Amino acid sequence: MSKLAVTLRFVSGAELLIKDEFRAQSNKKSGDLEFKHEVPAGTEEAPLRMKELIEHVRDNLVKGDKDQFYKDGKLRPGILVIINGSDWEVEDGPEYKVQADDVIEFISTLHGG
Amino acid sequence: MSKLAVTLRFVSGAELLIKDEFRAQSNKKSGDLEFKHEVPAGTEEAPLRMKELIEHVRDNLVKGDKDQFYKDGKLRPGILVIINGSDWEVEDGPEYKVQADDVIEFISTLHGG
Amino acid sequence: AQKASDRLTNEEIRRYSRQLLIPEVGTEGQLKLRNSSVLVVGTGGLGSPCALYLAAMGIGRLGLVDHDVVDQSNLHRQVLHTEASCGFSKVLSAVTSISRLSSLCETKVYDVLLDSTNARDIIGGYDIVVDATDNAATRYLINDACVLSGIPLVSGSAVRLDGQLTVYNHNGGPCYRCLFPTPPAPDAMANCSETGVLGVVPGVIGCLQAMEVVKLATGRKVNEDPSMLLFSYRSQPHFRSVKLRGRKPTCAVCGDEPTVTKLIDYVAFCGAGPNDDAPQWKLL
Amino acid sequence: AQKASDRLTNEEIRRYSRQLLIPEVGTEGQLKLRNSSVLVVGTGGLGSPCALYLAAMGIGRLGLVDHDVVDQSNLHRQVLHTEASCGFSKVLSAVTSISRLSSLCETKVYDVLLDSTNARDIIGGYDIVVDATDNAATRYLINDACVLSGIPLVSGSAVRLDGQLTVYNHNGGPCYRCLFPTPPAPDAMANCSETGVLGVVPGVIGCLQAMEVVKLATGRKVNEDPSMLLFSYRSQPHFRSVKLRGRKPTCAVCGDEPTVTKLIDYVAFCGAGPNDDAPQWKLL
Ligand SMILES: [Zn+2]
Ligand SMILES: [Zn+2]
Repeated sequence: MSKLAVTLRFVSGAELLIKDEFRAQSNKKSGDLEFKHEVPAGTEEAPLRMKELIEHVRDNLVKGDKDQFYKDGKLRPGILVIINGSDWEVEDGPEYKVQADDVIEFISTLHGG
Repeated sequence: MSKLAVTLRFVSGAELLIKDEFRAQSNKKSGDLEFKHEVPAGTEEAPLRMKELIEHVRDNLVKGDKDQFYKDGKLRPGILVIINGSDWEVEDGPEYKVQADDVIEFISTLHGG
Repeated sequence: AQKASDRLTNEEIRRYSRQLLIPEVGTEGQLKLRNSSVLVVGTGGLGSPCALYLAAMGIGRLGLVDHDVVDQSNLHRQVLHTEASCGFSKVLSAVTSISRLSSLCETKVYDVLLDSTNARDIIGGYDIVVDATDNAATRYLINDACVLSGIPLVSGSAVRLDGQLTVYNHNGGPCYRCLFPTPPAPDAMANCSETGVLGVVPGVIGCLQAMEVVKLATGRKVNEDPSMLLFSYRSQPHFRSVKLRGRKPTCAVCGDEPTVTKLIDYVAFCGAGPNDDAPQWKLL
Repeated sequence: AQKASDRLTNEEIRRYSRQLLIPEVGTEGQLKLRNSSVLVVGTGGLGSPCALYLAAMGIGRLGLVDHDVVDQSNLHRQVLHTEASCGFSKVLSAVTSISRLSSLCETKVYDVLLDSTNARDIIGGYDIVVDATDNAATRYLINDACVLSGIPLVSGSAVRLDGQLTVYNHNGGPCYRCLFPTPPAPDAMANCSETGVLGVVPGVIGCLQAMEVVKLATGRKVNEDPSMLLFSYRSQPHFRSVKLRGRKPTCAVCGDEPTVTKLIDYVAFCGAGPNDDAPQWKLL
């Protein structure tokens, strides 16, 4: 199956969910956990959607307890998904068709003050 | 002569040098004085360079005393030129060949505190 | 003496002269600030700079809510407080510092824990609410109270090296529940006592909360689309802004058919309250 | 009692516990802050929050330079000062407020106008200098003194609704003269007294100056490329970062063949000094 390269970014605490090996691939200049990553592209009839990308992240990138990231078909509460600078609900949410070179970001909400 | 469309942005006080008519063209969402502008593209042998773009800005966009912006072949001291997010000296400075869709920014330095 | 609501006093003109010079503020904007009332919930890391700058810039009426007392370990970020006030009420400490800076700002203190029984009464009297608290239960409480009372909410947060800033419930934008319909798991709710915070991080966010209040009070905010500002000491660039969804028609509190029509039990809803330290703080 | 340079006292551990919890700070970083000395030039709109947060976060030695007295029209942005200190020395007012917050920060005040005769002596004793001044002549003076003494410079500015932040003379990056080899025309040098400033704008920039100091003091800054942060109340997004040139080999002071090898007459160089209000403030 062909591959699709996207940029993934995990910030505000969401980076703590990701395996340490991806830290080594991270863009040093950004300071954030941010890296290019290849995902299976899907087919013309069944293109890769955000929900599948999230499952891919859960299965391949998340360390430890996978439920901490995604459970029962839902992303863990308190994580915002941002596609190319916009809340994924401005796009099509889980149904959004992932494009090559998309920047997809997982932001953990903060409660402290 | 063919035209080249660039985005011009004037900030931190540099916007005060520009004719009011361009305020109406400004991108409302940005809040800054920022607008698309067409400039003569130059030719293959003599492509448009930053120094000519600056002369174009002086001749067509600057209001009042043109010397306030550009005098004796030099930009007024205290104005930084930024090309696509980088100081123009990181690029080729006045010799930089302007490209379609470049974002070119004039920033006035601030002294107050 | 009662101040005329349409005229600045000579003292105000002298004091705010540097703001009156700015076309975007001017006399009209300064009057709007003075005729505005703002409630700051939390006088800690975020509330300290926010309340200080709001009072300095000329907000007319400032309410401060906090039930806590000043602790030595607060002082690296809660710059409104002092060594002398350690052990004493935070709101009293805060109002002492603010009154040193400005006697023109009318302050009111609420030395209570904001909860479902008192939130609407306290919030109801203000034009704008600032969420400068440190736990999820109180954030949902403040959000719902603001939605039910129709008051815009300037929400800031800061943990470790990161900060976030959003204005909720304003101009067709989302509320906190639109973004976060389900509360996070109790073990995921890190606050500053457990995970730490660099002092200046809430400083930056608290200042920006004060800026958002000025934008709201002067009417400027209506031109902006909903967004969340992300800040990190670690990131390059330090700031990024992401575009947010609008109000969600299906939101439980601000939606078209709300199921939350009065304040609920937020400690039960979140599984943890303002005074609970997460017993085992895990990943997030 | 003398503090051991490689160990935090119990009081420091209690007070800075929330910073010690952050891996990027920790005991090592906190010790670096405590063993650092920082000179803040100007205790106005920028210097107020910057000095306050530096003291709060645990910078060990803080110098404050200002020759001015507190005026009522300062208080909308210079939140370190108080109504009671109007008419009195700014540095004394500043140090009074700082000492209320932290007795652990060793402060030294210089109630003088920084000029070519005293700048190198004053600056020489510090690890990091913060430019929180309000005029071009003093900005060139501080820059040159820092270059000649090999000290990094955290430079902030704020006018009207806009702010700028850059770290100069550090890690192969430019100095102020690399960027601005020629001083602006005297009529172009707006300061806050003439053109105004919204109180919280220097608040934001001053906090960010304190953050840059922490990055420098803890060694983090070496990983970053030279940049200028632009902030505006008006812009969406409010912050943008632009990439700057490196050190210019032709720079008059930090270049390969410098022509400025000692401090010069900066008032003559700029055509205006720190006390001159631009007589006819025109466009910029
Ligand atoms: Zn909602
Ligand atoms: Zn230089």
